[in-house]
Amino acid sequence: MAETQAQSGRQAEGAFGAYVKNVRDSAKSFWEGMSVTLSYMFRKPITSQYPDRMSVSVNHTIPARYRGFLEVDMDICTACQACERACPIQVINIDILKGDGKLVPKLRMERFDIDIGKCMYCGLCVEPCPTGAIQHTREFEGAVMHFNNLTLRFVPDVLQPVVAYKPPKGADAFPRKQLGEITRSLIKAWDAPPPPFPSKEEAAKAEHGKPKAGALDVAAMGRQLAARALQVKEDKPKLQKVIEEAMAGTDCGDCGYPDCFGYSDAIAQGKDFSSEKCAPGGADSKAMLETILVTLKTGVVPGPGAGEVSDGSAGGHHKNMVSPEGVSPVSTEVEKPTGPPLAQTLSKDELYKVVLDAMAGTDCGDCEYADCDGYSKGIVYEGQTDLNRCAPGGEDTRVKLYEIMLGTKPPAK
Amino acid sequence: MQGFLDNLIRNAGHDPATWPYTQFVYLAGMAVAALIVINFAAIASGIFSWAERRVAARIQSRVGPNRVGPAGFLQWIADAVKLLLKEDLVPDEADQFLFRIAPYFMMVGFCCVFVTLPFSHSLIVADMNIGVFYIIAVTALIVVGIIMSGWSSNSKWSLFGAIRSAAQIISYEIPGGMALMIPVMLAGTMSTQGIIRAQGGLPWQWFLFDNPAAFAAFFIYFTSALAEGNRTPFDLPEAESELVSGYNTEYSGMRFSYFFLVEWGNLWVMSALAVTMFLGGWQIPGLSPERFDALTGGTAVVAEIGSLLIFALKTLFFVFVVMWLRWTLPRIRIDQMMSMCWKYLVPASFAGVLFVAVWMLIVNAAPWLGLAMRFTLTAVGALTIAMFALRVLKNIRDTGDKFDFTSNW
Amino acid sequence: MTFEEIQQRLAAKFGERIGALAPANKDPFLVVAAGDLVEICRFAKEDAELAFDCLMNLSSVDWPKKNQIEVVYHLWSYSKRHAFVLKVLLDRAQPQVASIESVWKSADWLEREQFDLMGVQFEGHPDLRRIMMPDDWVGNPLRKDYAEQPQWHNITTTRDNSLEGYVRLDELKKKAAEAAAAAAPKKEVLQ
Amino acid sequence: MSKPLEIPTMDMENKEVLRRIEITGDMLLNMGPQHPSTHGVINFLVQTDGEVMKRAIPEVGYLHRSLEKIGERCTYNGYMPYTDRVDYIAAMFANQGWAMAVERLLGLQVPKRAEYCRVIACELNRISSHLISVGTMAMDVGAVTPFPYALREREFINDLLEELCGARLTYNYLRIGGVAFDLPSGYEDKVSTFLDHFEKILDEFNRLITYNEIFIKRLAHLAPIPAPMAIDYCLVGPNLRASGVNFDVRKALPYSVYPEFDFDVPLGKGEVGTPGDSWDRFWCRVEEMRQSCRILRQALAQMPKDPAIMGKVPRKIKVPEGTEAYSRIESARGDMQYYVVAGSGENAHRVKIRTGSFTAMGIIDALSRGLMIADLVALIASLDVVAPEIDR
Repeated sequence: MAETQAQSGRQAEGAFGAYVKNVRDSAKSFWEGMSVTLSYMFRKPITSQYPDRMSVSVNHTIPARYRGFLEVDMDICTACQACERACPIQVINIDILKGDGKLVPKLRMERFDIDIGKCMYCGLCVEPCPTGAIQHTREFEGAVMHFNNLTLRFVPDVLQPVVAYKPPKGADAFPRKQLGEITRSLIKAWDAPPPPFPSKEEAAKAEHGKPKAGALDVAAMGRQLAARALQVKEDKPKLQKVIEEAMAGTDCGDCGYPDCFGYSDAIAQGKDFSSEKCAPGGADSKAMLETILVTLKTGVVPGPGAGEVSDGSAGGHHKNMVSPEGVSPVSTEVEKPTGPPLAQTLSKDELYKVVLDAMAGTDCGDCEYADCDGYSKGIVYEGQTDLNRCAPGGEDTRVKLYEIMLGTKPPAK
Repeated sequence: MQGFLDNLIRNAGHDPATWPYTQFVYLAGMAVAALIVINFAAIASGIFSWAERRVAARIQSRVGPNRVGPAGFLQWIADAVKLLLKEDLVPDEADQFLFRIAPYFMMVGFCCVFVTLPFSHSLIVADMNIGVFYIIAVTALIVVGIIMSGWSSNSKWSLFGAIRSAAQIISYEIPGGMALMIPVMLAGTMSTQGIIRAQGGLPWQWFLFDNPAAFAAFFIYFTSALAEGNRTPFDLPEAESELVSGYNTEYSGMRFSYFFLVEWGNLWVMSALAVTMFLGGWQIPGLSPERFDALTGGTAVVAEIGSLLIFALKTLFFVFVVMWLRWTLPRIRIDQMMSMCWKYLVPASFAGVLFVAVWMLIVNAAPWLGLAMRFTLTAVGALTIAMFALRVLKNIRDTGDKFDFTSNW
Repeated sequence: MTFEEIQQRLAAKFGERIGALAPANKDPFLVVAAGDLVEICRFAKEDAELAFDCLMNLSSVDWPKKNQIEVVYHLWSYSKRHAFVLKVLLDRAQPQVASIESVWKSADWLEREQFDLMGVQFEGHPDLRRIMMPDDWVGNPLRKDYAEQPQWHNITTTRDNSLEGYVRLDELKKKAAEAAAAAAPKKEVLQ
Repeated sequence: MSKPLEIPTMDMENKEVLRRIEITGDMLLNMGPQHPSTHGVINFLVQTDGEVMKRAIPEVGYLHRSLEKIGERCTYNGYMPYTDRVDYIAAMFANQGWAMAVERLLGLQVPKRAEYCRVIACELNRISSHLISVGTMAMDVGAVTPFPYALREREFINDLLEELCGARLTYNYLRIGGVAFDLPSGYEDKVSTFLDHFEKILDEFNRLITYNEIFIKRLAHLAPIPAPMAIDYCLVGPNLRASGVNFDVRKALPYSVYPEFDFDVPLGKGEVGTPGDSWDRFWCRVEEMRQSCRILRQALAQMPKDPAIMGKVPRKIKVPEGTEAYSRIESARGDMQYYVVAGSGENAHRVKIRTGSFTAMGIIDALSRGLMIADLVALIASLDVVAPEIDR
């Protein structure tokens, strides 16, 4: 062992030499060590005696950027749900009620809960918020009577939903309450026993998910907007306003454009054809935009035909966002346009975009092409006639492809 | 104490030798003395546990318990009451009988030592003429208690702790015992009071500075006393980082408080013995024992209290040193502990005894040499203490802190 | 030595069994047949020129679409200060490859981890058993089609979401409000 | 000095064999998973004959949260808080590893000031991580006081990092393409006052424990790892450099702005025992703290003025599927490596994090033959393994 080599080195000095050396080394190092520890007896201890014997109260010692409990100032919250999408562990839960903007306000928040017990204080939700409504306060004292109390409810009463804030154009500073005020008031409720939660069975009896009064009828509004868009087809700015009404109007920038105006203007100018880029709008704005696009192309507003798939409650409780896998669910499908198929009316590039848009977008390669891009190029440019190859898209894509390319219903599989 | 009881009986008008009930009086006297001594041991260990937590905290730059009572002084009462109220469970596979009786063995071993430990000029339970021998013999009982507790807890870790502690205490009794032979040889008697009387009040009259071997013997005794008390750097039996808490892991509640009491009480025993043997015990500087005996009335009481205070102060200083050592040094490994005992301490203590035997002959022949040695050794002692104090102040300044003993208690 | 030089040196030694260097867009890698992996690794280690004395990283990637599991070996040479990447493509149903624990000792634990999480069998491994999951765990977590078993020794692996209680509370409140509204009909006013 | 005993090796294929065979004379000890000195939840199946061990088989996986599977579900920026949890004592390095891997995927250029902020945060975090490792090693050997001293210094660093990025342990300070915040005002002189104070404390720490005779007796000649064995078992960081291998990723494969700083790499020389023993590993960490102070001073001095702290990053990061990236950084526990394969959507297809502690555990079984239990505790502490980093 390597150690014997050191050992033999010592033997050379002689056992007595090692004996004395050991004793001397021990004495010297004890002397050093003991003098250090005794010197600490005569110094001021560093610890401060939280919570009551502190020289200065603990809240002032915390730096400004400290990430404590979250706080949402509902007055400046635009209900764009950017924070909900940014949170890696889905701690923020927002329920939105849609309205048509006249009788009922366009966006109302029925529920804005943050499960502080599960939050990991990473700060990713604060960054995308356009108006800085959601911030980290410097509160950290989280002792609570019961785990379920740890949810901060920023919409106090579910019967009075909060109207979403419409930030004035170009405003960059937003009036907000004193940071920590709202959270401190909510924290006071933590010492109370949690509300008696009804058992799962009772809730089932309460007919979960019945459509609520005052909700928006997506299909009807879609047709209304499409008709108005047809009239102002040439006047681009007016057309842009109509298209923007179909969007959530939260300027959150998730569509890749700086704000809703940018996205709607791109559609109005014909530069962009996709209808599902408005994340906060979700399935509703996707359906309305599709109706408008189809109407602009065919020049005919689709009537409330028999084939309309009733989409159950619009804006009900289920998550109204596009499901995360990116595969668009079977959304409300407008009835078949009667005009000539888009294949004749659109240029090759526009048609390629619409065809690509109709596919599932999973690049799975089941259609023997490398990815969806290849398959749509094949259909548009290389005259590929087999429109049934998109397996993940399934029936939904098949119907669309036939309708776009041939304007007819696909033969029964 | 027996003389004291005899006077009592004579004042009451009986002759102790013939009076039939003297034995009962002796028994009552012993009971009272035992009560006093055990209570003193319990309270002392409680206070030392609080003191150790405060000293440890201050050394580690934190504050320590300061909420219960003034400066946290009543903390140990709170701990004791908590320990008494806690449920002391017995693991079901444990050896029931041995598990329950082990703490009492340790308690007996620990309390018997107080019989011959002096407290002041006349305050001693029984000044036996074989005092030192008795002390060394009785401490062996603690080992039995430890092994019993370790074995009966039926846990591998406790067994480790017990075997380690057995090896340690037994092997360190030999150098400890030999080191204590030196003051016995110098004083010519084994009775603790006698040894104190053989020294003087002033430092150069202590056995510590009597000759280099006695000086070394003090450190040898102190190291082996540390090992016998399972104190750092020898706290292998209850090494927190390896065996969680060694032999007393499975104990809780009242039984655990006995282990607790013995461990901290041992501090007093260790330091008191060191002070008695090497540092002149309760001797008041400038007052020789003979004149001390001759004192009567008020001055006797004052002198008595004085001697008590001096003894207590010296002992408390060494208690502080033991605590201070605990929070500075790491723990040595079991094989190093054994090699240190048998290769370093035992040979040194034997050599010391031979040296003192020769030294006493020389001093008889040339007494001035003895005096010269005493003065030089005292000077050396004083010099090291002064250098150490300067070194401590330098440490404080080195890291840019200030000398501050008063704030943030 | 750069990746190309290493590849040429291996090709010089092993002839046609060494394919071309497939350039991923950042670090090129060399796809090797599972059979002669150990031979190549031993040569890479012992050859004075290559001197790959350390298996830096051993990971596996699951491609359900290509029905393949790629086992990726990142080699590193402390003396020559150069790296290299070997890949072995295995069939997804029966991933089987020889263990290179005899060549580099660090492969011992890295292979055990891939066996545990991806289900790759390493023949010749001295102690091939699960490292992260309990010994009687079913399935390999890192596979794309992995479904977690609901409980293990009746300890449930899923926790119910504490928010559901609040959702049920809201619904009851809303139902009560609707019942009240239905009982006393009044015009719906825009807030 | 005790010479480790030559123990006849018993041929044991795996744990089940250990449990089933009737071990005559040897004791099967379960050290862990709740044990005060296994640095997190790790279990050691120790086969001992009295105090001397024949074999110590480590059992890990108690803290396995499958961070690699989570990597496949999160977006690239959303995964950043999870990388904090890979090694929460040196979280900044895990952030930097992940950020560099994704930046290699995207081929992104990080502005200079952001690189400087990253180096400052990382070096502060290296000091605090080494303080924990050095403090716990002293406590495992029995000296309790150095641990609170180390923690006290670490508190100052926690406060500095809390002021910089808002959290004390799991920072989530880095973003793909840059950093989340710039240095707060007056930050430079706060750090330099800390560094002046800290270097004096480091000398005092050395006087208290590093050169303490009992400490040296406990650690010198303990489990010396020769250089070829260290390389074969893929030890990294201070464990590798203590065995004399001069390899530090910051110097060998310079990344970020490290080439602009002048610092040297401490190597184990066997000052008090054989080269590569536990004492050398301890000493290497203490010296590295000193070097980190030097880097910090230079970084603060050469801080670029251009205020940009974030590169041009698309809002939704999408990378063509199948592209791979490999990043290596010098974490506090050595060469932490990320192997990222991009997925089709916004998240990665596969994330593999190779950490220093994982391979360090592999060597314990080979080293533990003939050691004592107290030595096993000291060996684990000297390898500075941390349970979350092993199990991920």
